Amino acid sequence: MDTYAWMVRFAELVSADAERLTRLDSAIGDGDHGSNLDRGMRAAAEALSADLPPGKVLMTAGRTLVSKTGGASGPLYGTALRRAGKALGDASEVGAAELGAALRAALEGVQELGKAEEGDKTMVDALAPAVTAYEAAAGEGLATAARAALDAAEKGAEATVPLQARKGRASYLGPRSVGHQDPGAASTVLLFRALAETAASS
Amino acid sequence: MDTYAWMVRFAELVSADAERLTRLDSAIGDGDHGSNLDRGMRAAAEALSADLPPGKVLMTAGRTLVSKTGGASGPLYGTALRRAGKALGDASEVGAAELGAALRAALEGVQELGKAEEGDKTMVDALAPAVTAYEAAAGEGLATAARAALDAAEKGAEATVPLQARKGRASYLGPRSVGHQDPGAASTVLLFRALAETAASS
Amino acid sequence: MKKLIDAVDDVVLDAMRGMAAAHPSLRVDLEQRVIVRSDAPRTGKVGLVSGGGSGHEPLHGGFVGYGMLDAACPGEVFTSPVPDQILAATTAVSGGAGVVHIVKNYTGDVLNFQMAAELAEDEDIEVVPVVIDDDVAVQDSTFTAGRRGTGATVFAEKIAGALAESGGALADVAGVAKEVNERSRSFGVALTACTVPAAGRPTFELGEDEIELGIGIHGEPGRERVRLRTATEIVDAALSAIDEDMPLSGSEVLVMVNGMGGTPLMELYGAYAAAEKWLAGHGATVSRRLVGNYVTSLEMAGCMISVCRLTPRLTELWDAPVETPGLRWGR
Amino acid sequence: MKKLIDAVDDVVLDAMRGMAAAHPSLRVDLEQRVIVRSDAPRTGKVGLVSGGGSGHEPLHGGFVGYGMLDAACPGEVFTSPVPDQILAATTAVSGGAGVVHIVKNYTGDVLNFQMAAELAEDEDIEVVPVVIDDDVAVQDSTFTAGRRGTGATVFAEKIAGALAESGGALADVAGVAKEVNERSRSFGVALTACTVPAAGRPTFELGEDEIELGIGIHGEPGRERVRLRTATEIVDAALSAIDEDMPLSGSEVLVMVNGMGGTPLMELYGAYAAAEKWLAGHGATVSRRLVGNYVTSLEMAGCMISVCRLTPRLTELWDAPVETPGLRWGR
Ligand SMILES: Nc1ncnc2c1ncn2[C@@H]1O[C@H](COP(=O)(O)OP(=O)(O)O)[C@@H](O)[C@H]1O
Ligand SMILES: Nc1ncnc2c1ncn2[C@@H]1O[C@H](COP(=O)(O)OP(=O)(O)O)[C@@H](O)[C@H]1O
Ligand SMILES: [Mg+2]
Ligand SMILES: [Mg+2]
Ligand SMILES: [Mg+2]
Ligand SMILES: [Mg+2]
Repeated sequence: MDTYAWMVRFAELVSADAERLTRLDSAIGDGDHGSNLDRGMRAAAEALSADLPPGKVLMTAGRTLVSKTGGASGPLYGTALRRAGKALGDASEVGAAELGAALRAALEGVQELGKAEEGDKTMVDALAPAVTAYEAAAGEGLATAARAALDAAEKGAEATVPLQARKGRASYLGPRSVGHQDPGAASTVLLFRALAETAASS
Repeated sequence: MDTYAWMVRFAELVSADAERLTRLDSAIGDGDHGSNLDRGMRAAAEALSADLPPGKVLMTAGRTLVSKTGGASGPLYGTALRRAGKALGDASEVGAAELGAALRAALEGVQELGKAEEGDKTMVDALAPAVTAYEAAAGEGLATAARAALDAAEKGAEATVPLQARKGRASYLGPRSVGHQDPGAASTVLLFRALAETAASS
Repeated sequence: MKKLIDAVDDVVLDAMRGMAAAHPSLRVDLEQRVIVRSDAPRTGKVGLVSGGGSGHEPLHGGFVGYGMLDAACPGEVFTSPVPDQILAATTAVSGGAGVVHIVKNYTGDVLNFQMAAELAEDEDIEVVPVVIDDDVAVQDSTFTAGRRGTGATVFAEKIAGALAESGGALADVAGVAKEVNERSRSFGVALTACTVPAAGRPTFELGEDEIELGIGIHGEPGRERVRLRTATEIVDAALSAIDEDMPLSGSEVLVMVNGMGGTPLMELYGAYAAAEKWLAGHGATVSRRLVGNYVTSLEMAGCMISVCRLTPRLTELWDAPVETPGLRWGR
Repeated sequence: MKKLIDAVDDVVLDAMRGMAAAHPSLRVDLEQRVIVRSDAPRTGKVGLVSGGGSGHEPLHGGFVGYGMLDAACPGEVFTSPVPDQILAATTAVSGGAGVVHIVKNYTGDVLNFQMAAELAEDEDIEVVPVVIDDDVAVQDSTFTAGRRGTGATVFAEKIAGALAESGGALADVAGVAKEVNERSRSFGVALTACTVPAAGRPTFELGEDEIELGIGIHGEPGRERVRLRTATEIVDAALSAIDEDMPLSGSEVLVMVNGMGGTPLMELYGAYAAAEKWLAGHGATVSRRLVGNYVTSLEMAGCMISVCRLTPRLTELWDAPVETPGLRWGR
């Protein structure tokens, strides 16, 4: 698994979709999720280099996100990637199983920090089912597992629409948060789309 | 000439047309001429009573305008009416000739205070030709003279449209004041419409 | 029209009620419509009175207090006050040493203050009017009403107020206000129009990519409508117009980047950065500054830049203590 | 989108440049993105740091100075600052007696300040965070993110700043900030939305006769959309919500009628008159007040009312001298 290509592709997808993410955030938040994550991932992509070990790539991306993003998504995405990178350790090769453990660590990091459960209408609603789906398919290889994770993330993000938010800025809207997709869940789909594309092409 | 009926009618016409006057003032001024004059003439009408001598009616209306209107139109209309009232003195009856002298005094008061000449795109552009037309027709009686004054005021007001303002707030616009009717000239037409109607019905 | 008001006809009075409640140190007379320092009149002190239409807050009521105005008389929105009001303010602050009227150069203001001054003289109060006409956007000529009074009013009120506070004589207080006016210029830019409550609709319509250059402070359109441009370009337009009229190179200046009411402070600071850069690049030294909403046009978006060429004496008077709702330092 | 800016990406930095130029008494570090009192750090003084998204000016940078904050770290517009910034501010003001972080309760702010506090502790700086959550519009529950931090932030920064200035210990400074938060409530109303520069369009659309009740300070929609109503009715909605949550009868209170950025001061004073009347009618005594733009949401029109139930000690600390760009008295 080429984590460098994954991160670069994620940065590209965020950039291309920044406006949509911001629009989602305008509806139930403060209209900055797209520009936040775009700013953070641009900086991360710049800070990375292809010759870093895979775990180091994710850790660097995570640290850069924490330093450059701000908002809720900066610490949350940053922690997710740092934890994932930490889980990969110094290994120079990353197989399907290792990546599964890394994704699980990412989810745990996000939940430890943000205290969100599934159903709270946050990125956890995309991340948690994606990690579970990945683990279930990990035996079939990285590309298949990543594809399964993407499908689950998409479904999870879609499923945030009817929910009432209990965490993050959207929670202030109470019942008015119902009927809109959570922006962080939407950007989490991009993380898995980048992963699936990278895994498929390698 | 029943100056009380004249003033009451003027107040009514201003009230009915206040929005139009304000709109004219929005185009080349600050959007308050209608509400200014309406506020002033409401107060004036309230301060008046039918049993005051004709000169006293105009003086009271003028003083009230000065006290209640504000803006450029308050002192200018106020002075016009006060001077007109003063010219009528204590007379209990006002004929065509006396009213002519009063109107002339009003014009002089406005020009003394505001220093505007004809062609400066102000109320003087309606008032001056109206007074002249009135004087020319005064021999034919009050109703006819008042009608002539109204016609001249209307033409004068219409003729302010192509002018560039040299006095008042519209002068700050320079060439951009061209193409709009002067609000003070428009309200002066109402003064003479009220006069013509009052003179015709008596 | 969306406003935080009760009734269109009561906006000025309601605001005065709020001033009265919020600032116990002011005497607010709702009947006479004047806002007066609680320690007025002070025997032997030259009184300083200003006033004008409402909708420019904190000007003028917010500048009543120690070291600045003794009284203000707010007219209806964008409408000059009436002579009775101005007379009441003048009488209230007259301590026997005369009263200076700071008048912004608009026909209505000039005429109403003139009438009030005549009435005051009937009551043996000596009044000296100082007319502020700092707006370089207006082409001046002896055949016209001349330039408008805008941002420099704040400078004149502060500096003349300091001199009056320290015991300056009538002629000197009026003189320094005139000096400030002569050494000051302003230029304003609107990004949006504003709505006079009684009118109910904006005084002009601007497209999404249009701005007005050379506006006054009454929501009136400016000299020229141009395409939206950057803050740096807007600042350049304003300062170039000022500099052309009153060369700034070699001067120590007081600069105000004034918000018209609807522009965030964050943007005003950005514009201020551009202004300071422009001035440095044109040989002027900024030694004093104000950034914020001081002379507003209701909720209009945009800014006005005012520059005063300082002298050591003007600087000293500017620095003197002031304690008003809108301006406060040194005390 | 019409803004007085150069480039969307530079608004925060340009505003900081303006702050640096306009306020020589502040140390503005563009690299680290912090605004620090020029006399920091002072040995033995507890440091007071706050920060949050930009677009709320004068909060927080405008409250750095004598008797209030020691440093502020402005994030991008409506985006919390990053841990590096907060750490830089914390280090810059650390005089050995510990540092208090005033944090508005938003997930982003809380997480970033938490990370910064951990980093600061690695450098042996003791940090005590105080989270402000005064907004009664948000239904609180243990399963949600809780209430937002809004207007009471100004109260906490002023009062804790006064105690820190007078030599208060770390626990006491944090304690009084918490006490202010517990005794304060806020409720906001929007007449218009605002536009985040990077987003380029308003965060929500409101009809000509609609307003949003229960908004926060980030341009987000509120709890409820209702028909436009009078200032008195809006004030009643806000104060009733506050009173229901924290009964005001019998209390001496500090009241702020805060403009969201695009509402004229004249209207805020009118709303203040209504607020003082409401409070008097409900048995509360207003003893201190603020009327103006203190915690803004860019150019949003509307207001937020904040009330703090005072104690003699809080009143004394509120009255203590303060000298910052945004708040100044007694010095
Ligand atoms: N406590 C939390 N746990 C997990 N995710 C969260 C939490 N709070 C917020 N988020 C995510 O962060 C997203 C918003 O990110 P962003 O807009 O960048 O930050 P902010 O809310 O500070 O403006 C939300 O859509 C949500 O998915
Ligand atoms: N110097 C002047 N001489 C005569 N009329 C004037 C003069 N200045 C202004 N006016 C008249 O006053 C009118 C504007 O009145 P108004 O809108 O009530 O006052 P303001 O200009 O103070 O807002 C103008 O349309 C013009 O007719
Ligand atoms: Mg957001
Ligand atoms: Mg007018
Ligand atoms: Mg007017
Ligand atoms: Mg945000």
